[in-house]
Amino acid sequence: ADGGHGTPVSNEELSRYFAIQPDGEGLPLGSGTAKVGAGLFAQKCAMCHGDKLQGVPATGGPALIGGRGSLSSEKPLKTVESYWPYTSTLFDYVWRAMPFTEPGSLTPDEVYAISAYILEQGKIIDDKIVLDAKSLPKVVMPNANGFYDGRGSDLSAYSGQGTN
Amino acid sequence: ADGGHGTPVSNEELSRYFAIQPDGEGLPLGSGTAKVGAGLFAQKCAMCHGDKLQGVPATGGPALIGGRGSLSSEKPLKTVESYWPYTSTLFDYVWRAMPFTEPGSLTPDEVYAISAYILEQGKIIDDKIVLDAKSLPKVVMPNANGFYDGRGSDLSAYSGQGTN
Amino acid sequence: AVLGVGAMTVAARAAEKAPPGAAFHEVAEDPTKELGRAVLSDGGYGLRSQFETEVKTIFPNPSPITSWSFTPLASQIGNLTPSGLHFERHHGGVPTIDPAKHELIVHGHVGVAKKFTMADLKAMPSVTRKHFIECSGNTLTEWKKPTAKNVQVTHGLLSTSEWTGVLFSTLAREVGLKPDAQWVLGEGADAAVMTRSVPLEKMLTDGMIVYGQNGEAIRPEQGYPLRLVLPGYEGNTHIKWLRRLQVSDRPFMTKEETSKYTDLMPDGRAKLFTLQMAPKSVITFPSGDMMLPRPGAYEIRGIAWSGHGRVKSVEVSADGGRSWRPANIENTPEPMCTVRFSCPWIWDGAGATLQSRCTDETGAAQPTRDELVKVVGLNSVYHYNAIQSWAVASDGGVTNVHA
Amino acid sequence: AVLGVGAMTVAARAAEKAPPGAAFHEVAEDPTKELGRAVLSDGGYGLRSQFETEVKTIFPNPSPITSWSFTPLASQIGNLTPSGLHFERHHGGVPTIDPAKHELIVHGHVGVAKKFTMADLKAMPSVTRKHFIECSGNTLTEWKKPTAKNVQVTHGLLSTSEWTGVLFSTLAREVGLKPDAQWVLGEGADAAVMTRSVPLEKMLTDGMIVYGQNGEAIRPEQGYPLRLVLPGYEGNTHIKWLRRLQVSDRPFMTKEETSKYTDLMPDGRAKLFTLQMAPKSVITFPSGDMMLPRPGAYEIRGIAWSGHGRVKSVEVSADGGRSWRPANIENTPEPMCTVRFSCPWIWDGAGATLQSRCTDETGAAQPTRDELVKVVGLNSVYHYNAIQSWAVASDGGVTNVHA
Ligand code: HEC
Ligand code: HEC
Ligand SMILES: [Ca+2]
Ligand SMILES: [Ca+2]
Ligand SMILES: [Ca+2]
Ligand SMILES: [Ca+2]
Ligand SMILES: [Ca+2]
Ligand SMILES: [Ca+2]
Ligand SMILES: [Co+2]
Ligand SMILES: [Co+2]
Repeated sequence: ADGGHGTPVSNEELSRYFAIQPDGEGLPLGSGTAKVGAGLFAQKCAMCHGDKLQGVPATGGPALIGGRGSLSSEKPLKTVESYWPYTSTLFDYVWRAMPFTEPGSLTPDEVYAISAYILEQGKIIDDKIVLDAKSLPKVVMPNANGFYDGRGSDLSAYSGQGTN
Repeated sequence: ADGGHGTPVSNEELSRYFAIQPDGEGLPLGSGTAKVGAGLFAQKCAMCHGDKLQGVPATGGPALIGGRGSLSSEKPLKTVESYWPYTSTLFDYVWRAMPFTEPGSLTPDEVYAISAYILEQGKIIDDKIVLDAKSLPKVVMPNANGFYDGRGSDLSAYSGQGTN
Repeated sequence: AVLGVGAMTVAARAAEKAPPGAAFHEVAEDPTKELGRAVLSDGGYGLRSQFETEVKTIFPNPSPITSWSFTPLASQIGNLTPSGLHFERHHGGVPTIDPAKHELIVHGHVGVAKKFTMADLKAMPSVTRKHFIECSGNTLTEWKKPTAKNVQVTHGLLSTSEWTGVLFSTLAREVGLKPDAQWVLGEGADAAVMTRSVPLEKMLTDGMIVYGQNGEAIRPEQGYPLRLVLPGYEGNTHIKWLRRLQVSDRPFMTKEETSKYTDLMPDGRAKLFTLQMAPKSVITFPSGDMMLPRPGAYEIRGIAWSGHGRVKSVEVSADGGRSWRPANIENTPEPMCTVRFSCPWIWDGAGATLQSRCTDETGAAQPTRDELVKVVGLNSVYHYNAIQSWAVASDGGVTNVHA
Repeated sequence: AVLGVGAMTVAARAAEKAPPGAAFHEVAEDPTKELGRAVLSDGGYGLRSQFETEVKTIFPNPSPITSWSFTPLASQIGNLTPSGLHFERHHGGVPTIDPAKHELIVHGHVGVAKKFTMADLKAMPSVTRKHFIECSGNTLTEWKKPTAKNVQVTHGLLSTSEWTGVLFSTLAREVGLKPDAQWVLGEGADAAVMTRSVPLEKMLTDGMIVYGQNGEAIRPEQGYPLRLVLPGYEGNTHIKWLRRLQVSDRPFMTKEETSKYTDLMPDGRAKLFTLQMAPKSVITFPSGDMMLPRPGAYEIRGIAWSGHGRVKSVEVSADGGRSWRPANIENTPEPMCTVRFSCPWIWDGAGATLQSRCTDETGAAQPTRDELVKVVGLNSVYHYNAIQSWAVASDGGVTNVHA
């Protein structure tokens, strides 16, 4: 099968990369609490996402909480709290891309703590929970059952035979 | 047939353009001799084509005479004298494109005179001939019969079915 | 006579007087009487004419680092998008990547994890194919009411290029896929470290790792030096600045496939992985913000495309969809590629509503807005592919309407 | 700290440090940890990467105003030529023409002589087609002995674009052709006032008056704002800066179709109007001036084309033409358009001679040099389409040879 192209890559090299899955595969060692996260969030995130996590439109930083129950309304508000199905996504995204102007600068402990704070502010976990590779994937998000696979969904209303 | 696009153009507008055919169609009024042409050539052409019409390689100006009988040799020299089949081409080209740095600057009289000079230097006409719209197309070039239509020429040596 | 102008190069001064992508040159009174510019006076890489001024325009997002720009479709000639006018969507800006240091890692549920340099990839068997890329957010302003003024903003998140690169199936042979492999994560080397999960079946069917665009290296905005191209899939999945492919038995549920690029239905539930772009078309002439000078004969022109395959037919209506005429398709349809269409039209000077609709080779057809909204509601955000209507008023002005 | 640098724009300074067609940007240590450039920081018309350095090169003609430049085929990716790298041949330089003032006049043996503005032409029915343009002087240095060092110089008077414009047959309907019409003269608006006579049959079959190239207005070097495109015909006939078409009952015998672009045969007579470009192909990798780093697996790559129609097949030889293997054609063949081909090859480290040959859909095949010379001799100058040979030496060096 091998056509002789490319070079085998070591596990050590691979350890520089991550992509975290809903069951927690890929989560790093470390832990954090909402309490620690509150301070970090105020310092590193609030300028763009607001001290109440309500978003700061002028910076492009969206609201991270709110909007529960709004999804079938005329004005759905999609936030981590109201919309996101998995906690793994929160950890993965904050670790890879936030703070916006300092991407990739947070330690795993910081990401666990900030994630705990956002989930706590969204009334998804209480402030006693210590988030780590074990506990994080166990947190069930409010909208966990709000998604289904859209591939093959029926568009026959307009004679579409392709799937979308 | 007319789809309503474009604007009819008047004969006056068309008179700004020319393209001269071997039978002389398209030639302007005017006339000139080799004698007059000699002076003009020295002044306007010789710096690039040489005072003996031998060409000045450094300027890119090719030789305009010479090379008769060389066409089937290993080193053919293609010039107005040796190669060009029609005098109309000489008039047309000099009028539209020469002198290289002052294209379109010559009057018909000047072009008749310069053409007469080049043809005279190439021993195609003698210095008594006055070139004008009548006489110019009557001058028979040495290589007038040296050309044939290459369309459809046989390339079957390499199984070419297309014409070239 | 500006202070310090002496330090500017000729090229720099020429650029100041010309639109982006052009250099300024004096116009001769009669170009047949003055010599023109020498060969290679452009330095060996030519520019567009100083008389061509169209540019991409930016969406007024708060941060221009995470924003998008629109291809000027109204002035596009032909079927390809000039590389300099390809629409953009970046989430962390355009990185500047040295190709000599860039590598693509392929790992996860594979036999042997490997990395590939640019030289490795260029040495592998390649393919060259023309495909459109459309952001699934294209036309998102038009769900509830006609909003954008012109076709650059209604439909300009669409561009077409010739792409050259290595099929994922070729790469897969190099690493070997585990029997349980089902999904592949693509990851970018930009500040957003962009990630999307792609069904392995798509990757093996026609997924391409491209390094070429329109005959040269892909442009920085399009992922230089390496981009994932997934013909017919929504643009966000075509990971730019591609550095990593992780094979897995399940999708990763990244932010861009959960929080974003999911389609909210009226019942409050949302569809994940709506990946294929449906059949769509738009009239680019006449279109919003234009003014027809007078009644008479016009050539209606536009673009049609489908993420399912080749465009099969395009029809045009001048009466808001009551009657339809077949349009002429101006270039050979290719799979998951745009076509240019045209249709002669005599404008009698009365109000008219122009529409186009297309059908692809799978039989899928572009819906009316009513048909689309009936199926997916008004909050889907993505995948708006309804028939676009342009109203021509009796004064010749053209505006965006819902008909 | 250069004096006066303050007067330079950011764009100007960026241009100074980058190759033509690019702007310089600092390379981040880790592009995932620094924000990249904002959308539209390019002014709305993007440039190529600063790491891409290939340029057209000029032939050392005494005057750069009447000279030609070669497309860098060795680094071309895919099948299209980037517009900025399209080969050039000008006889009086590149004029700068204001499209608002440019007109095309069609007259002579017609019913009604007419002129067309750019707006008139753009309002007419159009077509979009991909075609190569090849100068019939391409490869002229190779008749007697291998001369040019690399493929840019041996074959670089060849480029491929998507062209958009009006068919001549459409224009002909507007003016009406006289029954005796047989030839059409095209005339340019440059300082050479370039003219060529074209058989009416060709003009009516697929002659195009083009204003579009690769999705935007044609580039100044390619005839902005208007060019004649005659698919498969020698490049000189594709009159640039086209301003006039004169219909006639006979050819005009202009300088470019008598003194030049006639093919001198061994008997001293010459062929006029050798207009169609014959089947031709060339290996671009490995090619002259390259160095293979080590024995092993390589992907031989090249380009094939024919002025008669679609390329049907390409074969590759690694032993100087003794044995041939079919090459893979990487893109869909179109009429009078290039294709990219490739063929895997294991170099064992011994000397090898690489060749390619192609056949088109009319059955015409590319000849060996011996076959070609047997038919046309050595003084034809134009239309050298023989099989090209590249010798790979045991040290990996690649050179131009006659095999
Ligand atoms: C300088 C502004 C800025 C700062 C500081 C910042 N963000 Fe953001 N954040 C943004 C922007 C802009 C986006 C949208 C990015 C995009 O285009 O996808 C975003 C997106 C997000 C999202 C995704 C929201 C959604 O619904 O998709 C999360 C979660 C988030 N940020 C968390 C954080 C956290 C946690 C921090 C601090 C550690 C932080 N951000 C710091 C600007 C900022
Ligand atoms: C500044 C240089 C220069 C001057 C002055 C000049 N020429 Fe030329 N001439 C050239 C060049 C260069 C060419 C080749 C042009 C091309 O690329 O086709 C040329 C080509 C020609 C040719 C075509 C030769 C052939 O065999 O194809 C003729 C005839 C000619 N010139 C005549 C003239 C005449 C007559 C004058 C003066 C009235 C003149 N030239 C002045 C440079 C010059
Ligand atoms: Ca002048
Ligand atoms: Ca334009
Ligand atoms: Ca896994
Ligand atoms: Ca940083
Ligand atoms: Ca390159
Ligand atoms: Ca006539
Ligand atoms: Co989608
Ligand atoms: Co020829």
